[in-house]
Amino acid sequence: MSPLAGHKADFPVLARTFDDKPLIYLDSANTSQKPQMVIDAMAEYYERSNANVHRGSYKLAHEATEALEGARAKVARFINAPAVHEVIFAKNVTELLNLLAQTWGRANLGKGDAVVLTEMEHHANIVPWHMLAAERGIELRWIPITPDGQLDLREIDRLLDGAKLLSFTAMSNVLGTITPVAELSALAHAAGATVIVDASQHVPHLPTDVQAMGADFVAFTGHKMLGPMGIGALWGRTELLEAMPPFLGGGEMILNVTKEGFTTTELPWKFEAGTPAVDAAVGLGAAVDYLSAVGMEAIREHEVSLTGYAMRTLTERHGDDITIHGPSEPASRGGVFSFTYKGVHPHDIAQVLDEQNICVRAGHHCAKPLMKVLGENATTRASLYLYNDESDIDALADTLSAADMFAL
Amino acid sequence: MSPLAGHKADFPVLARTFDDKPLIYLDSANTSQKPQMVIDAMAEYYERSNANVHRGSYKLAHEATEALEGARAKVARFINAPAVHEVIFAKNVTELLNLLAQTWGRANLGKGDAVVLTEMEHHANIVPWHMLAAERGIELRWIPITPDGQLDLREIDRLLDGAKLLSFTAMSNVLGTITPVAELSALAHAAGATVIVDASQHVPHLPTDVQAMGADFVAFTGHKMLGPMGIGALWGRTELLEAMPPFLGGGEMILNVTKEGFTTTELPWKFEAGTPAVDAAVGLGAAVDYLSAVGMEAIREHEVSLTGYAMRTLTERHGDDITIHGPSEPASRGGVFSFTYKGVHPHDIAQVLDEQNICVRAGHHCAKPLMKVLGENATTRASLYLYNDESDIDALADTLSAADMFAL
Amino acid sequence: MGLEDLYREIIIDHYRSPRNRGELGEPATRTEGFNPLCGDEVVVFLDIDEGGVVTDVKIGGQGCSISMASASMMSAAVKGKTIDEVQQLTSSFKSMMSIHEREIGGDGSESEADSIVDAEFPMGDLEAMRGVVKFPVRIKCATLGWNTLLQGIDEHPAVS
Amino acid sequence: MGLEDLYREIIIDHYRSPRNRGELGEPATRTEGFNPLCGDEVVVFLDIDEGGVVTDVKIGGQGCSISMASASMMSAAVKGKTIDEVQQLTSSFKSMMSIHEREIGGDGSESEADSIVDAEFPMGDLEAMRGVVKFPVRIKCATLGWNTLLQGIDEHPAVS
Ligand SMILES: Cc1ncc(COP(=O)(O)O)c(C=O)c1O
Ligand SMILES: Cc1ncc(COP(=O)(O)O)c(C=O)c1O
Repeated sequence: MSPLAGHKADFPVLARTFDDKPLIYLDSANTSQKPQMVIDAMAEYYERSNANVHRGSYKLAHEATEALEGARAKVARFINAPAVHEVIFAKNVTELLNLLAQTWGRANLGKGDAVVLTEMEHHANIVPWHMLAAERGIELRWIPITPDGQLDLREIDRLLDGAKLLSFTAMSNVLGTITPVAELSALAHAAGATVIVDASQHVPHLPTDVQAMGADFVAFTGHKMLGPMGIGALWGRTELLEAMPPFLGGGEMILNVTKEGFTTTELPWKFEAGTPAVDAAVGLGAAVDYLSAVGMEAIREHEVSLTGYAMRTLTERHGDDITIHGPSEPASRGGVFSFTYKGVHPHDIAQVLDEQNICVRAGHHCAKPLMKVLGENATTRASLYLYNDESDIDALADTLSAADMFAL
Repeated sequence: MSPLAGHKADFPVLARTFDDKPLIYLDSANTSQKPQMVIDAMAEYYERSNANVHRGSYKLAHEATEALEGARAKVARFINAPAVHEVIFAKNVTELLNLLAQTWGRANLGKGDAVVLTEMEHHANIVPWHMLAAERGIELRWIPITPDGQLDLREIDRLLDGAKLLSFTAMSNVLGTITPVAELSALAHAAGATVIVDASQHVPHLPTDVQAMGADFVAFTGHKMLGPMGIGALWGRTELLEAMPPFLGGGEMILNVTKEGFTTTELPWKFEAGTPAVDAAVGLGAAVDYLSAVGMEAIREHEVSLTGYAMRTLTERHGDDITIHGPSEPASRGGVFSFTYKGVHPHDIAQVLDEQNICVRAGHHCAKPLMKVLGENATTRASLYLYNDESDIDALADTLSAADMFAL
Repeated sequence: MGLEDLYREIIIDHYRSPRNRGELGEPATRTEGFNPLCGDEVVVFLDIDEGGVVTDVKIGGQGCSISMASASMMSAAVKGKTIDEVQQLTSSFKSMMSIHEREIGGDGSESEADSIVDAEFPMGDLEAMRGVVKFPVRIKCATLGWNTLLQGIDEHPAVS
Repeated sequence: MGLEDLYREIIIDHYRSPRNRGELGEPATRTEGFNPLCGDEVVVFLDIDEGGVVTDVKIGGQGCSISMASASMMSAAVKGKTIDEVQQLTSSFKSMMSIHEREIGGDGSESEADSIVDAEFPMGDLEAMRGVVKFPVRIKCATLGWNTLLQGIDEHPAVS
């Protein structure tokens, strides 16, 4: 039995039944479920300490401010950030990648400048650059992928040559591929490019050390790491953050405002205009506590083992009828399986699985350029987290055959 | 006794004590407290229905999507929006005003174009326009205020002449002034200007009908109306929203993405990139339910009466030692009192009040240009909501004298 | 509710043997529709004569059983009809599908909302799609072809 | 903890009778500091001679009792000291204030964090400010003048 057995009970949604059958949640790459302690921490914030932050001059407001800044400190420790003020909160990683495009990007990229992405990016790390490209005339270059779903680095020197920025995912939300972040950061820096890492799928599942990653910015999103929706975090180097123009203007981010203009306040608040989601920060802090108590190494170990089990079971049971995209070696991937089965459309597969309360995602997973490269319109994706176990995989493997009615 | 007596018990924070003394919360213009039903609705969402929205093909994901879209429909009804898809969610009103500046503004404002604001705007409705002004060379014009804290409309024709946009607050967060929204919208439209209303202080306290307001965009923020932090709503006219370029790029807001470019999806999702804060939307929906059950007319009546009581009590008790800014007539203002007392600095006043657990705000209230007009560096601000009663005002009036030690 | 409500026999038949599958060359119009939620793509080729009659229609693209079957049934239903009739039929079909779609926005113009309520065009085989309403996530699949058709009509030179 | 911990007699005295209140003309530098949270503004005028000694300092601006008293005590403490001594004193003062400030960020450069721990400059009257630590929202008030002073030193032509 896995050392993580028993954790399922901490997640109230997982006790949900439909038609007296249990829920089998295999969609954590989309959003994770929340342990009761995260839900309770948020409720407790509102029941005891709610007030606006940084502005109040009374005890309750101080408690709320401590709750927000305490959560920031927890997140900073969790990713080994060198300084707490280098951690910036926003509503999700999408906002943070847009922030980078609109502040660092606008300040540093002009006509003809090259930005390097990979073919396995999520739309959140593509569309902001398309928008900037349309505005500024920058060029987008794409690191291709190998048939095994790895980044194909054979042409990396040419791609990075003269590039101003490399922005890429630390783990594909479609293929599960774990990319060589430190290596790519070093190559990009050697070529004079700045480095952004979309760690949305990395931080929830693997120990993350932003210093070891060697990048300049690392962004991720709370709801995929047991935290609530409505919060994401960006780590960035002080020098770069200080040199960047502000993103959204308003309260909290100013030092002074007159009818003629304004000046910005210090980090991290310079990038946090308006009332922040203190409850969501508190929830993210609690999620980080939970993950740390279980241990990121243990979580990774559990997922590698379950990933191996899943790949073995699905292939043993369905042989050539199933194709699982992405790296074949569990140690070089996360617990995310995009597959095709007997040519059946993913939406129909998902429907027959849902009939047995098995939750998977069908579609392009916000990675349409990757779908095109894979030659698929859509895939079915099952994805794991610490609360999954072998029985969940067995249910998936068993139920898949019900999709045979759609085989053409 | 007020017809609203008893509602205090619905708000768990208000039962909090420090040193066995009760909490007296007079900072609702900053953020409101939450009724238990709002807190519970959010917890229940995570305990029962959490999933990512719009993307999932299983029952749980459908429940989550219904929760989000159901909340949108509630908000639309609450403000009498003509169509649900005209309601756009973001993290707070600050983000929404920036959205308008960066989408409608960038598409419609160029060098030399004039934007009209008022001297009583919150920084959230100033800084985004300063940022655009710096980028585009637009001109900002300011509607001045009268000594009684009303908008001074004597020069309004001149100010609107040739202006492209009027953006103003429906109720001042410092003075409590309720502005003539419908009248100003009509004047602006007659002058050919588009109209944005910052209704952050209006929607929580007065019945709001966006159609009667006659503006083109109306934005407000959830945490001031009994809802959670991390959500705000914008209503806008379909034609304008459709003509606007997108704001943030990423998942949810696209129709198609290729390596070459992207196309946007339909309203309202076009403006909602990334995973939304479904829990916060659910909380806002519950807040709207709560407010509707109490009745916005009843809330307004309660606040007018309590505002009258507060102004009478404070002046009777402290005479010339106290100056309350803003309109003297309770019917033309909300329950927000910025005052100065014996020349004592607001921070010291707030400190002695906090000693008795009375929560007020001291500072510039994110309205520094207004502070300058008032000739103050800062004020002390007490603000009311449906859960306040006369005893809260009495405590404030009683305790104020403790600040006498700072009178110079 | 069981899957048999969704996957009625006639739907599976249209899915397995799609009608009017293929392409049309000039002067036919070609219109692409996307379901942003699941990646389905439908392509509608449309020939309309000067009298406003849909003389030919072909369907391309890839999608799930519901989107493909719905587009196939649609192609069979609209061929030979006038634009007016097609528009009424579309309204009726959406009305059958779309209490939910209207509520959460849809394309949501008010006049359309009215016409949804009024229209009641005979549905024939299309009736088989009624079960989709019980599976709200699939409504977008069922209406994809129809929305693409409407767009194609709008863009057709014989119309504008 | 009671208000008497915060509002020590000597603090109230500096608040009521601020030392070195006023302005200095050229060649003195003039530096403005804002507390974005409550609107306090402190202006520090600074004269530094060629030997790096603070020969004169004056304080302007408006603020609460804590920010004004702290700036007043600061002005008395730094006059006649060398820049080095002033920087050490500032570190000591911040160290007295700022366990909290460091944790939530502050200006947070790592070298500064070290120096905070090391520095232990004699505080004299400034000791009276120690009670502010128990009122974390007021720490920013207490340090406003000091941060403005540091900035003024940085900008002073005798230094750069
Ligand atoms: C009138 C007004 N506008 C805008 C805001 C900003 O709201 P938020 O911080 O939720 O974006 C506030 C409150 O702080 C306000 O009172
Ligand atoms: C790799 C990756 N990047 C970005 C995102 C976008 O996250 P969010 O929707 O929380 O902004 C996701 C998840 O959807 C993801 O998997």
